Amino acid sequence: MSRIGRAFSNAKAERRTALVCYLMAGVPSMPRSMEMVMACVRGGADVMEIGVPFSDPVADGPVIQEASVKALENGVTPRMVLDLVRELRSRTDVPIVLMGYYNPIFRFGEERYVKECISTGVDGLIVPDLPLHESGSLMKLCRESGLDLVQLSTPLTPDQRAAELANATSGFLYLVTRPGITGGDTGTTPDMERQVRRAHEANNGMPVAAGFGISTPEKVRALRGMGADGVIVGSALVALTLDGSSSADLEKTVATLAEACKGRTGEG
Amino acid sequence: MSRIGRAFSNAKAERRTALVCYLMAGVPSMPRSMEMVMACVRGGADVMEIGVPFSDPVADGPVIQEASVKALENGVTPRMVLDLVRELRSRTDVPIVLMGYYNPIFRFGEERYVKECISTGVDGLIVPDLPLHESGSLMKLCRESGLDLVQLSTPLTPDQRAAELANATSGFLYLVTRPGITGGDTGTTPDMERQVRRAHEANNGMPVAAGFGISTPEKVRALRGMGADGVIVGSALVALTLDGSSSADLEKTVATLAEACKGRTGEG
Amino acid sequence: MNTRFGEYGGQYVPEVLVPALMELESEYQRAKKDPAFLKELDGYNVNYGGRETPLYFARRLTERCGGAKIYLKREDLCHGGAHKFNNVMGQALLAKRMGKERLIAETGAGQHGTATAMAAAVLGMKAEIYMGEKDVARQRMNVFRMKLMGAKVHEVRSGSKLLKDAINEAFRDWAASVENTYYLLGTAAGPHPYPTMVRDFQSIIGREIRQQLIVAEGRTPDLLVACVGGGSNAIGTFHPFLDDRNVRMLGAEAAGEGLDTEHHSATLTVGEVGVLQGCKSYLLQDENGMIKEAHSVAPGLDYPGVGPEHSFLKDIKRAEYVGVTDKEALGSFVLLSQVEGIIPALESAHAVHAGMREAAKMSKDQIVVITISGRGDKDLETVFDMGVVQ
Amino acid sequence: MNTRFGEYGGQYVPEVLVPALMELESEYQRAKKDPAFLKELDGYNVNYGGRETPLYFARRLTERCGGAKIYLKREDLCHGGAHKFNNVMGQALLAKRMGKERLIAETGAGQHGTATAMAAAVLGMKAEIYMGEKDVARQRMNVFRMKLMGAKVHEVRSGSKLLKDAINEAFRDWAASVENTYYLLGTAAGPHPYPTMVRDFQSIIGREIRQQLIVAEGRTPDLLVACVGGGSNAIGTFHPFLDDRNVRMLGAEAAGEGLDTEHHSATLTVGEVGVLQGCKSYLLQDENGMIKEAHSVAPGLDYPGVGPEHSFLKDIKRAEYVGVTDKEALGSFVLLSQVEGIIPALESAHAVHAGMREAAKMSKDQIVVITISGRGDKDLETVFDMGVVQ
Ligand SMILES: Cc1ncc(COP(=O)(O)O)c(C=O)c1O
Ligand SMILES: Cc1ncc(COP(=O)(O)O)c(C=O)c1O
Repeated sequence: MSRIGRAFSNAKAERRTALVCYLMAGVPSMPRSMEMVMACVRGGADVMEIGVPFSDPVADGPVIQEASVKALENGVTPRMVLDLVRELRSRTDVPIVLMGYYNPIFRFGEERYVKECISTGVDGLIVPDLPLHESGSLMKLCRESGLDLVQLSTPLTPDQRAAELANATSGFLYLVTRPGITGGDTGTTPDMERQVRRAHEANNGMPVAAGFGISTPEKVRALRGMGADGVIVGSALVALTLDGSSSADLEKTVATLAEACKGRTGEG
Repeated sequence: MSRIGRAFSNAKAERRTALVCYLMAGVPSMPRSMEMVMACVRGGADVMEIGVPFSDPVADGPVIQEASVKALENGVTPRMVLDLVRELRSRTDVPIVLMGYYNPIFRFGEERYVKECISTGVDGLIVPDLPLHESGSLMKLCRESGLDLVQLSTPLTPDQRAAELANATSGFLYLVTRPGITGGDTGTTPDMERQVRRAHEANNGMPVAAGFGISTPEKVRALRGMGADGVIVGSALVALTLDGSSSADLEKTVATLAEACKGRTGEG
Repeated sequence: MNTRFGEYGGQYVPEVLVPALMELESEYQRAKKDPAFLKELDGYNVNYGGRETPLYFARRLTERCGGAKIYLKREDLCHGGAHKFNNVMGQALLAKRMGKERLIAETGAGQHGTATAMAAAVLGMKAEIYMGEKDVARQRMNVFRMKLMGAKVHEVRSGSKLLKDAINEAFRDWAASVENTYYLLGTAAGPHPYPTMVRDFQSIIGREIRQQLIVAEGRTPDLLVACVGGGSNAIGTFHPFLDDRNVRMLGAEAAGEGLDTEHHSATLTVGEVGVLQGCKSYLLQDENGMIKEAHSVAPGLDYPGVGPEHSFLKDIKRAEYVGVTDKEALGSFVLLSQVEGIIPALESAHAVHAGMREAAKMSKDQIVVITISGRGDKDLETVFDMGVVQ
Repeated sequence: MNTRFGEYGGQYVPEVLVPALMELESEYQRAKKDPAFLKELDGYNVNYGGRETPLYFARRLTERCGGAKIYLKREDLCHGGAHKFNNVMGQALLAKRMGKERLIAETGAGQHGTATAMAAAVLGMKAEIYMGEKDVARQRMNVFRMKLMGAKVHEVRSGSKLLKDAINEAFRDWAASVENTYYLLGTAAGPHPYPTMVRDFQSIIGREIRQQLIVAEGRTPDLLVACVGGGSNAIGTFHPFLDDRNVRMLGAEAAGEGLDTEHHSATLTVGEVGVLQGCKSYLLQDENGMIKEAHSVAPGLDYPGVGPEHSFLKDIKRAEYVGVTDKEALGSFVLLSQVEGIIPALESAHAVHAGMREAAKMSKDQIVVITISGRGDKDLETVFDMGVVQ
């Protein structure tokens, strides 16, 4: 089982919903990235998702777009993100997933990218513009080297394809809470429960983590109540790295969310 | 013989070229019009041509256009021009030709217009946008009441039509020195001689007066040399009524031109 | 050739132009019977001008009016963006045939000037365009189009500094240059033979309507509607149907700020007979026969005269003419844009308004054809500045 | 349906859009075999759009070049003023068939946005257009045209605030609205099935060229030339001739201020393979795979990607691609205006330059067809401000 898989099963064993925290590498600055990631870890993140900035983040809402721009202005490259992971590895064992668009990977070279991921200590990849049917070669490389390639499933995904995605993903299945892009406010769809169920039915061993627009403990609890094995919090945390908040503020926010991951379910 | 005819034959008897002077009625102002006309008469004009202003003087160059605008701004109407003639008649016997476009005549009513012309003492009409083949009804009315309707002939007029014009005109034939509009500087065409000749050949009794762009004694002498029975000076005189010159200045200019009408021919 | 339509028309021009008009008349008479000329013109119409233009059934506009079926004759799709093309191409080829190397033309909105510049360019001739100073200022882009195509633009500062004065200036130029110059008049007015010749060249509009409607509906229309500035697109639309007594005809004039104001161009509706720029026709004039300034939000309708054949058709009641105000025209400008995705020229918007008003009163099995004389791109700035949208 | 052209193309989109693309693909497959759909589209093409557009023999341009005969395919005469019409009408009818009531589209110069607004108006649908803030500022009149026809225009303030960013924003809208919204992409790029579908709708250009040239010359052309932004007018011109091995094809890209500068849009000539906005193709990108800003005086060529089929045609050497600089394009913009009275779009002026250069090298019995993708009225302000004329 991969480090990611273990993080989910540990959480489950502790009757917690796993907390996946997203930050953009190099925001507010490359030196402070490390501090921000560590704040999340101290706050209780089970998995860290680290964004690799791209010029055209088509699946992202305003907050993560702004973070991308900031990161690129700070000169962040895929290479530098890998170096950041290498450094993190000297401080934490938390599973690390790189979230980044396909072109920089393609440009880096899929094979070289996967190799570097492994060697720096990356555990998994999320490539938001690489749907299952386009991910053949990258998936093969990931499988061969033990890197998790996380697939996304959405409320619009037909049942059969949802099952395929649940089976094809590794690490966990990323359940998108609603049609749209990252960030913003989601009234979590009641349909979510059905989505979690169909994913579990298709691949019972695979953890299911819900993301997009999850910003408050209430929403975390709601998703917990719907049976999600994990929740992914992105824009809400990235916003703190953009608005001048300290790493202590970030840690506190993460801690509150982490608390919600253990609490009674069904509220909010 | 009409008053106009007599003016030409008197001049001929005196071995002079008849001098036809054009002024725009109501320029520089209605009251001063009289004074300006009388200056021309004193300077030696054999025939006075008085312009009736029109909003769209399509056959006229910049100077007469400006004079039209000025006259209209001064509120001059065809009625007022007729009244001016009536007043003039108490002071001079000089033949008076009204030069004006067709629409105001049409609007006034051809019949009424001709009647008023006769009763106020007008001797002839020039209607620059009423060519022979459109002047049927007006010509009939003029003939019936003894008003001269002057036709124009140009260097582009074919021989046959030139002959028709020479025969159809009354008072005199207006020979246009060159294709174009009034005013400006004309190098008098050598062709002028031929034009005068063909007019005389067609209608030997009819005086031929040349006009358009005649502004200097030299040009007058040149035309005299080509056999013209009269010369028509327009823009050069109108310009003086626009530029603030006094009636004395105008009289002096006319006198110089009148002098040229008697001089030796062939110069300039 | 008959120089008049009833009492209207004629050749009220300075003598110096008479020989040129006679030459033009006889050359035109020959050309219009010369298969080579007609074939060449047809070639340019089809391959260069984009004819035939569609006769488009405006389904949504029809539903909106709830009466007769409305078809739109799409002269807006002609090369250059207006029906002006039809006339210009015909006359320019005639000029070429006559051996003239220089074209002069007047323009108000700049549409006819642009079309003339275009024809001069494609035939390798020189073009000089007269345009009132006020029009130059408000039609900056059309001035640039003309210059871009190599034409020279003369700003006319005389008179009201508008279309009428540009025509005067063009006549003055022509009087001096008539031996090597062709005056390419832009509408079915002016001295004979222009009204007849321009009407003939524009009659391709009505001839196409007839054929296209036969194909689409198997019959002739019940009503033809077109806007009337000088009257060329309207007469081109109407003329081929004059003998069809069951086809009604409606010309839409610019009522500007209202027929009861001094600001309109409704020559036929409220003008009086007179003589201007070569022909006898209805005119806007004062009691002394001085020509009045015309007004319309549509620069192409901004003319105090009208083609003589319309005066005749009005008198014999073969066609009707109505005024459409600036405001009504602006309303149909926006409406046609939103309902059919066709932005009409402001001129054509007058016809749209009049046509819709009639269609609404007619039954569903009747057919109205409205000629869209040009596209509205040239008017966007005007309409934009008026704050009509947003 | 094959989603790729060689290695290029594909469907690189967020998972949420995958079902919609699959639905689109199957609906399109059905529609293109449905005679009722094809008839309806043909009806709009002919009666509303003004097709077919002429294939015009440019006599004076040919003489000027002194080589091959040059024909111009006149997409500038399409309703709206550009070839964009062909694609928009096809997709809008498809959207209607799919029961979508809302169209969204990106636009750069505003041409595709205008065409989309127009199609939405005539079909009674809603349109919302995404346009970069910088483009909104420099294409004021096209923004007004869209609003006039009832479309909503969203100013995009993200990224470079240009076309590419408008596309991103349209994708973001679509991801959230995909159930009731149709994304009407404006060029032969993006995820499958857009490149194939847009190419099919634009292929009417090449099909007409083939037929018209058979009539005019009894044969196929020796060379086809078209400008390449996203590549839709070029692929529409080329595609029907791909199997005619004796027909050469040349795409003109924007070399902007020069291929040796950072300011150009010559994706195929100097770009490198990558993945952007749904497809794999040549791109302008830096060594880290970040997309670069494109530059061209022609706003419609100002795109750092290109349709995948062109990447394929380049690799297999079936078509050639050359860069034409801003300056060269401006030169042919003026030249074509003056020699043929046709003011081309600045985009099309790139093709004119490339086509003339080739024609000059060819023999007099050879034939070059240049596609004039649109008219230049939209560019007058730009060219005017540059002081190119006078
Ligand atoms: C688009 C358009 N329609 C109509 C007119 C009016 O002219 P006419 O009445 O001669 O058709 C003009 C004149 O410029 C015009 O540009
Ligand atoms: C007139 C014109 N030509 C060409 C293009 C380039 O697009 P494409 O390469 O898809 O034909 C555009 C795009 O806006 C355009 O407006």
